[in-house]
Amino acid sequence: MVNPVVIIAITLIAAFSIGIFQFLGKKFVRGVFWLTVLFDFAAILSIAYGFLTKAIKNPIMVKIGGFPPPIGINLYVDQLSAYLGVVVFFIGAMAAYHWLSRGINDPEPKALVLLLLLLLGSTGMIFTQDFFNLFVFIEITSIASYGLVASNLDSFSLEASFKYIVIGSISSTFVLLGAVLLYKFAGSLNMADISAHINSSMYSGGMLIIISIMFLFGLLIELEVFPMNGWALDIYQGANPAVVAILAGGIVKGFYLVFLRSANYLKFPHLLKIGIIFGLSTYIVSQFFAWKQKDIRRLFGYSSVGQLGLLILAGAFYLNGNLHGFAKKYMLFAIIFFVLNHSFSKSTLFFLADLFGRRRIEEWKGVLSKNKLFGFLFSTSVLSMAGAPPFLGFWAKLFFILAIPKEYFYIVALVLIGAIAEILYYFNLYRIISEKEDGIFDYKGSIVPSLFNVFVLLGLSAFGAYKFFILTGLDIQSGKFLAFITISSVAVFVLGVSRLAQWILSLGMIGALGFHVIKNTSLVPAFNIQSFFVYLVLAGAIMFVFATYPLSKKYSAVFYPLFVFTVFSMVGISVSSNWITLFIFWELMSWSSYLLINQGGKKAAWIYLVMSAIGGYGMLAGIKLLSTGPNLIPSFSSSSAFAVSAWAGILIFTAFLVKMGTAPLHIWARDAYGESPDGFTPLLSGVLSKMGVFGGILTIVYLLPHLSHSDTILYGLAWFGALTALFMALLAIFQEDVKKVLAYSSISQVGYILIGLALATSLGYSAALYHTVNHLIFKGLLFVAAAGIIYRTGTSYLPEMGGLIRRMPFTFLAFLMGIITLAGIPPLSGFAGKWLLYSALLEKRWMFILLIAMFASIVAFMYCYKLLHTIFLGQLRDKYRKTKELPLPLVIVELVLAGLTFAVGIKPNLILSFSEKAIKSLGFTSPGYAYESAHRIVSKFGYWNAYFMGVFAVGSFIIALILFFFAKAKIRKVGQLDIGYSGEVPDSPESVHFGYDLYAHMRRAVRVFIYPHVENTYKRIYNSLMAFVDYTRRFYTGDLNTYALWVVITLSFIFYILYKGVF
Amino acid sequence: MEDLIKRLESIFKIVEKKRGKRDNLWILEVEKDSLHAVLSYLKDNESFRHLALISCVDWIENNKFQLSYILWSYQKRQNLIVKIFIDRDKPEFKTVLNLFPQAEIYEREIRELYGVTFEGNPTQFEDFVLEDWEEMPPMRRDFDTLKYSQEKYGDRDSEVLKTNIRKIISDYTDEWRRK
Amino acid sequence: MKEKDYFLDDRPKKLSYSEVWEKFFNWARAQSLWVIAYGTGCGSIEIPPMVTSRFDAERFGVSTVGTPRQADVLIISGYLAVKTLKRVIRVYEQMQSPKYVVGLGACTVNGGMYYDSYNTVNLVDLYIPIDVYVAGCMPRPEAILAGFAQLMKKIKEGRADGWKQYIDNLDKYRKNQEKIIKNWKIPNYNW
Amino acid sequence: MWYKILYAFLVTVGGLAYGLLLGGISRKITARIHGRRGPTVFQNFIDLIKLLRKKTAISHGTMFFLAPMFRLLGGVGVLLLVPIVYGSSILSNFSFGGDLIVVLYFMVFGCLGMALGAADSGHPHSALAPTRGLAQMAGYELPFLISVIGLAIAHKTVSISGLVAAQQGGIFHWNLFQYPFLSIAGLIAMLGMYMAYPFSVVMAPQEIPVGPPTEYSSTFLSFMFSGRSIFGVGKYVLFMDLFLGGATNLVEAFVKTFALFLIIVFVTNVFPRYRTEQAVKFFWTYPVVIGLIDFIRIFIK
Repeated sequence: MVNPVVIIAITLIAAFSIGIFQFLGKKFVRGVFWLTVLFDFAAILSIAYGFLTKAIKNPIMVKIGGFPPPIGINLYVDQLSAYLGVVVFFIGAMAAYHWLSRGINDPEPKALVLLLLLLLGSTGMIFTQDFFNLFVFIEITSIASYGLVASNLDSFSLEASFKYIVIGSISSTFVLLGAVLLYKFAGSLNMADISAHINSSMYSGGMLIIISIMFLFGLLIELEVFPMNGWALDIYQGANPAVVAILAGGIVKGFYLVFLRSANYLKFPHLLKIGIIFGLSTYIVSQFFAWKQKDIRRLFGYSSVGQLGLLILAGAFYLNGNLHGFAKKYMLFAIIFFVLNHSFSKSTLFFLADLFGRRRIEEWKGVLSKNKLFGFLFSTSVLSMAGAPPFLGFWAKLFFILAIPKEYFYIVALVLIGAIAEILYYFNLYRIISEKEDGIFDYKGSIVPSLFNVFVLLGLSAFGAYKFFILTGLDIQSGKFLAFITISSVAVFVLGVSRLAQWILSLGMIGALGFHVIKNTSLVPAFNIQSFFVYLVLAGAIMFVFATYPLSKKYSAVFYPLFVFTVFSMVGISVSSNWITLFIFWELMSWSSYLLINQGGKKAAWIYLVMSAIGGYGMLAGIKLLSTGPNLIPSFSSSSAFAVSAWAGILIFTAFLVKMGTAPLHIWARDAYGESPDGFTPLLSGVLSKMGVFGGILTIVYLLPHLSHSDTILYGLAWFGALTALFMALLAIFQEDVKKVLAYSSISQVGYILIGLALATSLGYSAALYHTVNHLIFKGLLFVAAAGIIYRTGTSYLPEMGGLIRRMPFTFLAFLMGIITLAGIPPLSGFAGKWLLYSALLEKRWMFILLIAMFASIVAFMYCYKLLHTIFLGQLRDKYRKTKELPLPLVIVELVLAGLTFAVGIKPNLILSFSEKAIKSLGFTSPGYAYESAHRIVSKFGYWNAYFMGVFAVGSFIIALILFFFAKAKIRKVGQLDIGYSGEVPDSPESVHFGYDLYAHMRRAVRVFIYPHVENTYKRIYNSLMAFVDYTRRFYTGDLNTYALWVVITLSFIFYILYKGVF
Repeated sequence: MEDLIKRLESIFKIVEKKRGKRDNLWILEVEKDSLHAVLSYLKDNESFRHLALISCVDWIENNKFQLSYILWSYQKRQNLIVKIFIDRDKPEFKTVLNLFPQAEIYEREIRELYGVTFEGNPTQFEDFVLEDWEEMPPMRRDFDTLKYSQEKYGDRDSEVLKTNIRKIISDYTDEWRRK
Repeated sequence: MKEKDYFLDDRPKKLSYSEVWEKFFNWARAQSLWVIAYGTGCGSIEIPPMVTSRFDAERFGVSTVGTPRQADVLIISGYLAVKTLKRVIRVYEQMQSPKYVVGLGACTVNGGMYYDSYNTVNLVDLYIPIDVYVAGCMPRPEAILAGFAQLMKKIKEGRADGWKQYIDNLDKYRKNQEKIIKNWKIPNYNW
Repeated sequence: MWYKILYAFLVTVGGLAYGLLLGGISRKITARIHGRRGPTVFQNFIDLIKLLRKKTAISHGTMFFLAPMFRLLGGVGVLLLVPIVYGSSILSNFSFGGDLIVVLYFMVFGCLGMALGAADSGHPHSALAPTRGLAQMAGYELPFLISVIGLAIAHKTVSISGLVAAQQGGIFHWNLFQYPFLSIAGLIAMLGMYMAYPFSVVMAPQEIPVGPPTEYSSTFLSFMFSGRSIFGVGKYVLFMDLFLGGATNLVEAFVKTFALFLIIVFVTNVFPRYRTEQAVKFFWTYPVVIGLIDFIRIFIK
C-alpha cells in the first residue's frame, strides 16, 4: 500500500520536471511520463486491491503535515474512490498510449504535462476531504482540460476550449464562493467535520441553502446536465478523442463522485427532485437529440451526456430515495456498473472513432466487414453501451430498474423509453457500419488500448452477471445456464476452425443438451408446459441446424455461435422459473437473433431490434409493476398473491405479441423473415416465434386471472389474433418474394395460436399447443425448402422461378405436403389444429372471431397456390435446366418433416398426447375433447376421425391410380412447350409462364385492406419524431451567449426549487 | 384545292396534275428526287399530316414502278396522291420514315410484294405476309401465278376427283334421296 | 436434363383397336363432336349461326371448345394459305385421336376461285387427311350441318379414319407439307 | 364394414349418373331458353364415354397426371362424407368420418388438386384460371361461412346429421324458414360455388379457352368431368342438409336436390358475367349483409 499523498506528490513533481527538463529529449519526457503513470496506477491498484481482499478494512485517512482533520488538509480514500482512481488511471494510461501511438499535434512535452496535471487533479478531486482543496483540484483539472481540449489546434477544438473556459470558470467560481461561504457558515472546510455539524433543520435559515445552491450548481455544470451542456457536446465533437476519452471515461466520473460526496456531506435539500428533474431530462433529451446526429463523435457525446443524466438520477435515488435493504444495494451496484460500463465502452468507442478518423456516419459504411477485430471491438462496446445482455450495461440497467421504488414507476417508464431511443440511434449507426462493402480498411495508430478496454469490459460483464445472480438470489441454475450458454457459443466460435467444424460442434452441443434434458430430469422435473417447449426448441433447433450446413459457406464465422446462443437462450426461457430470469433469457434471445438477422438484411434487423426492445422493455416495465415491496423478483406463482392493475399483464404481453408478430406490432416481421440468413429463418419462424406463445401461456395462466378486466383483455387478444390471421394472410398473397410470403403466412398462423391462447379453455390450449408444434413442422419444412431453393436458384423472387418440379421432385413432394398442411386440408396434420381451434371457438360462442379465423384460412389458399405454382409449376426456365435437387441435408430434413405431417395427420395423438400432459400441468383436468373410440375425437360440437380420413383419402387415391393405370398405355408425356397455343409455337418458356402478380384482380377488390396503414403509421410517427427532434435540437445553437443564458436560467431554477421547495 | 396546286407549282416542278373522282382528291406526279421535299412541305405547311397509304403499280410496259403516296389533311379534309416513277430495273428508293413513321410497314409490304427496296428502312426485309418467300415478288406482272400455283400446290387431277369428290357427292345425294 | 427439350420428339405410334365395343364407342363419338373454334378463312363466319339458336348444332351433340386438346373436329373453313397451313398442322397434330377434319368451301376442294393464287393451297388433302368436304362458296349452315351428318354417318360406319391414315402415312404427308413449307420452323412432331 | 364400402361404391356410381343427368338437363333447359331444341338429356353420358375412349392422351408431368385423381377423390369424398338420407345407416355413407368442418376443408382437396394439375401443364391460361377461382372462393366463402357458423351455433352442433336432426318435424323447421337470411346468404354463396353465371369467370370460355383444363384431354378430362359431376351432387346434398331439412328417403332427396339445381339453372341463364373483383365485392356486400341479420340475431340470443 502506498500513501495516497505520494501519488499526488510524485505526479506533481513529474509534471514540473517534464516542463523544466524537456530539453533532455523526447525519450526522457516519455520515460518520465510513463514511469509516473505506471507508478500511480500501481499505487492505486495496490490500495484498491487492499480493499478488495479486505486487507484494508477502514477508509484511509491521510493527515498532511500531521495536522488532525478539522484543522489540516487531509485526504480520504475509501473503497469507491480507490476503485474510481483505478479506472481513471487505467483510462488515462490507455488514452495516453492511444494518443502517443496516433501522434500528438501539440508539442509533446506540453501535452504530457497537461495530461499528468489532469490525472493529478482528478485524483486529488476524488481523494480530497477538504472543500477548498476540492476547489483547487477542480481548478487544476479544469485548466488542464482547457489546454488539452484545445490541443488539436483546429477551429473545432479551439472553439470548444473557449466555451469550456467560460462555462468552466462560472462553475469554479461558484464552487469557490460556496467554499468561502461554507467556511463562514461552519467555520471549517473539512467535509466530515461539516457533515457532522449539519442537519436538515439548519436549512430553514437561508445561508445553507445558498451554499448548497453554489455547490450544486457548480457541480451540475461540470456534470453536463441539460440544459447547461452545450459546451460539453462541442468538446465531445471537437476535441481530440483521446482527451475526450479521458474526460468522459475518467474525469467526469471524478466530478460525479465529488457530487455524490458533497451531496452526502452537505445533505442537499430536495436532492431527489433535483436528481429526477435534471437527471431524467438530461437522459431523455440527449437520447432523443442523438437521433439526428450525423457526426459520430457528437453522437457519442450525446450518449455520454445521457449516461451522466442516468447516473445523477441513480445517485439521487441512492442518497435520498428512501431505499432500503436490497434496493439500496442494487442501486449502488447499478451506479458502479453504469460508471464502469460507460468508462470502458465509451472510451473504446472514442478510441475507435479516432483510429478510423472519419466523422460523418455515412463514411463509416462497411467498416465492420472490412476489419474483423475492429468490428468486434466496436460491436462489443456498442452492445454494452446499449444495454445488451450479457454485457455490463444490461446488468446495470436491470439493477437500476429493480431498485427504483414502485411509486416512481413513471421514472421506470421514461428511462425505458430513453433506452429504446438509445437503441434506436445506436443501432442505426450499427446498421450502417455493418453494411457489406468491399475495400481495404486502414487506420493510423494502435488498437491495443481498445483491446485492453474491451477485455476489461468483458471481464466486468462476467463479474456483473455473477454479482447479479448472487445478489438477487435468483435460482443459481439459471446463472449457471447463462454461463453455459456463453461458454458454449464462444467454444463454437473458438474451436470451429471451419464451417464444418462449427456445424458439427453446434449439432453436438444442441444434441448433448437435448440428451441431457431427456436423461436428467432436474432441468424439467415432470412433463409440463415448460418441458413441452424445451423439447420443441431442441427438436426444432437440431433439425434446422442440421439443414444449415450446405448454406453455411457464405455465412460469417459468428453464424453458428449466435445460432447456438439463440437456441440455448430459448431453452433458458423455457426453463426459467421467475419473470426476471425469463426477461434475461428473453433479451439474450432477442439480441442474439438480432445479430443473426443482421447477417442478412440490415434495415430489417434494425426494425426487428427496435420492436424487440419495445417489447422487451415493455415486459420489464410490466415486471416492475408486479414486484411489490420486498419482493423485487416476482416469480410466476407469486403473482397470484396480490392483485395488480391490468397494465402489468398488457405490458408483459407486449413482448410476446411482438415476437408472435401480432398486428399492429408485426412490422418487423416481413423483412426480418425475408432477409435474415436462409439457414436461420426456419428457426425464427418455427421456434423463436413460439417463445411468444410460451410467454403468452405463462401470462394467461399465472398472471391474467389475478388482474382486473382479464376477460376483456382475453377477448381483445382474440380479436388481435383473428385480425392478424386475416390481414396477414391477405398481405401474403401479394408478396413476390418466397420468404416474404412465408413470413406473412407465419404471422398469420401464429395469429391462430394467439386465438387459441386467448380462449383460455382447455380446448383452446389444446388447439394452440397442437398448432404450435404443427406450425414448427410445416413452416420449418417450407422455410428449409425455400432456403434450399434460394441456394440452388440464387433468387428468392417468385416470378424468376417456375417449373422446378422437373428438377426437384423430392422437394416438391415435401413442399406440397407442407402446403396442404398449411392450408389445413385433411388428411394431413394441418387440419387437426384447425378443427380443434374451431371447436374451441364454437364452444365459447365467439362467433365473429370464428368467422374471421375460418375466412382467413380460406384466404390462405391463395398464397398456398401461389407458392406452389410460381416455384414448382408452370414453365421451367432455361437457366434452371441444370439445377440439381437440393443438397442432401436439406432433403433429409424436408422429408422427415413431410413424413411427420403425414404421420401426425393420420394419428394426431402423436402430438396430442404431449399437449394433453402439458395442459394437465396447467391445472386443467381434461384436454377439452374426448376419444370416443381409438381414433374418433369428439368435442361438444362435432366429431372427426383422423385415421378414417387418412385411410379413406389414401385408399381412394390408390383405387383411382389403379383405374388410371389401365389408361397408361396410351398416355404420352410431352415437352414443356407442347401446349395448345392457338397453333403457334411458343418461342421461350418465359413467354408462356404466368408468374408475376397472380392476384392482380384480387388486388382491385381488396385494395383498401392491403394498403400498409400500420407501417405508414409507424413511419409517420418516426418521421414526425425525427422532425421534432431535428427542430428542437437547435436548442444547442453553438453560440456561447445562449449557453451562458441557459446557465443563468438554470441557476434561477435551482434557486427556486431549493428555496421554495416546490415541485 | 386548286390554290394548293398552284402554290405547289410555284415551288416544285409538277410533272403532271389531275383531278380525282372527287373534288377534294388530286393526283400529282412529281420528280422522284423532289418527293421528300414535296411531302415535307405538304406535311409542315399544308397540314397533310396523315400518310394513309403507300401503294405501288407495276408499269411493265414502261419499265417503271409507280409509287403513290396517299395523303390526307384532317383540317382541310382533302386527299392528295403524290406519285413518282422509279426505274423497274433498279427498284430502289429512299424511305419516308423520317417524315411518316407509319411508312415502315407500307414499305415493308411493297418490298415483299414488288421487290422495291427502300434505303433507310431498317425492318423492310422482315416477312410481312408471306413466310419464307423465295421466288420473284408475286405482285410483279411478269410473275405467272397460275404456273406457280400449279407447280407448287398441284391441280386436282381427274383420278382424285373420281375417287374422292364424286364419291362424296354420291354419298351425299344418296342420303338425300333416301330421306 | 438436355439443353433444350421443349418439345417431345417422338413419332406418333400406330394405333391398334379393339373391335369388340368399337361400334358402340363409334356411336358415342359420332353423337359427341366437339369442334375447335379455329377459323382459317372466310368460311368461319358460317359457324356461329350453325351452333346458335337458328340452326342449333348442339342437338346433334356438336358443340364448340376452345382448345385443340379436347376437340374432335377441325373445320378448315375456306382458303388456306401456307402460313395458316403451318398452324393448322400444329393444331391438328395436337388434337387427340380419333379426330376428324371437315373441309369447308370450294377453296379446300381445289382452290375454288383462288385456284391460280400464289398463296392458296389448292389440295388440302395432300397435307392433312380430310374426312368430309362441304362444297360451296360459301356453304350455308344447312350445308355444313349436312356435312356433319355425313361425318357422323362415316364415323358410325367406322369409315372416318383420316386420323389413322395420317399416322400411317405420316411420311407421305410430311413430305408434301415440307414441299410447300420452305422453312419448317415448327417442331418435327407436334404433340 | 365391407357392405358400407359396397354401398359407398354404389352411391358414387349413382351420384355420377345423377350428376351427369343434371348436367344434361341443364343443357336442355339452357337450349330451350335460347329457343333451341338442345341435345338429349343424356348428352353428358355420351360425352363422357367418348372422352373415356379417346385413343390417345398427353401428360405434362406428374402433377398433371395426378390432378384428375385428386379431383375425383375430392368429389367422391364430399359426396360420401355428407349423409344423403337422414336416419339411414347405409345412405349416411361415411359421415362418421367427420363433421361439417371436415367436409368444408375436404371440399378444397379436389380444387387444389385440379389447380396444381392445371398449373403443371405450363399453359398460361390454365394457371390464370385457378387464381381467379381462388379469389372468387375467398368471395363466396364469407357468406357461406356466415350461414354455416350461424347454423352451427344456433343448433349447437357442427355434425351434419345433427343439423338435419334439428330440422325435422315439418317444413317450417327447415333452416330455410327458421333462419331465412342465413339461408339466402348460403344459397347465394352456392351460386358462386358452382361457378355458374354470373360467377363463371373461372372457366370463361371466351377469354381463357376453358380455364384450368385447357390442356386436359381424353381420359384425364373424363376423370375431371366425372369428378366435377359427383362433386356437384355432393354439394347439392350438403346444401339440402343445411337448409332444406335433409331428406328422409331417396325420393325426397331427389326432389330437394333437383329444386336446388333448378335455382342455379335459372339464375345462370339470365345473367351476364361478373369480373373477378366484381364478384368478390358482390359476395362481400349483399349476401354478407343479409346473412349478418340472422347471424347477429343468433349472436345476441
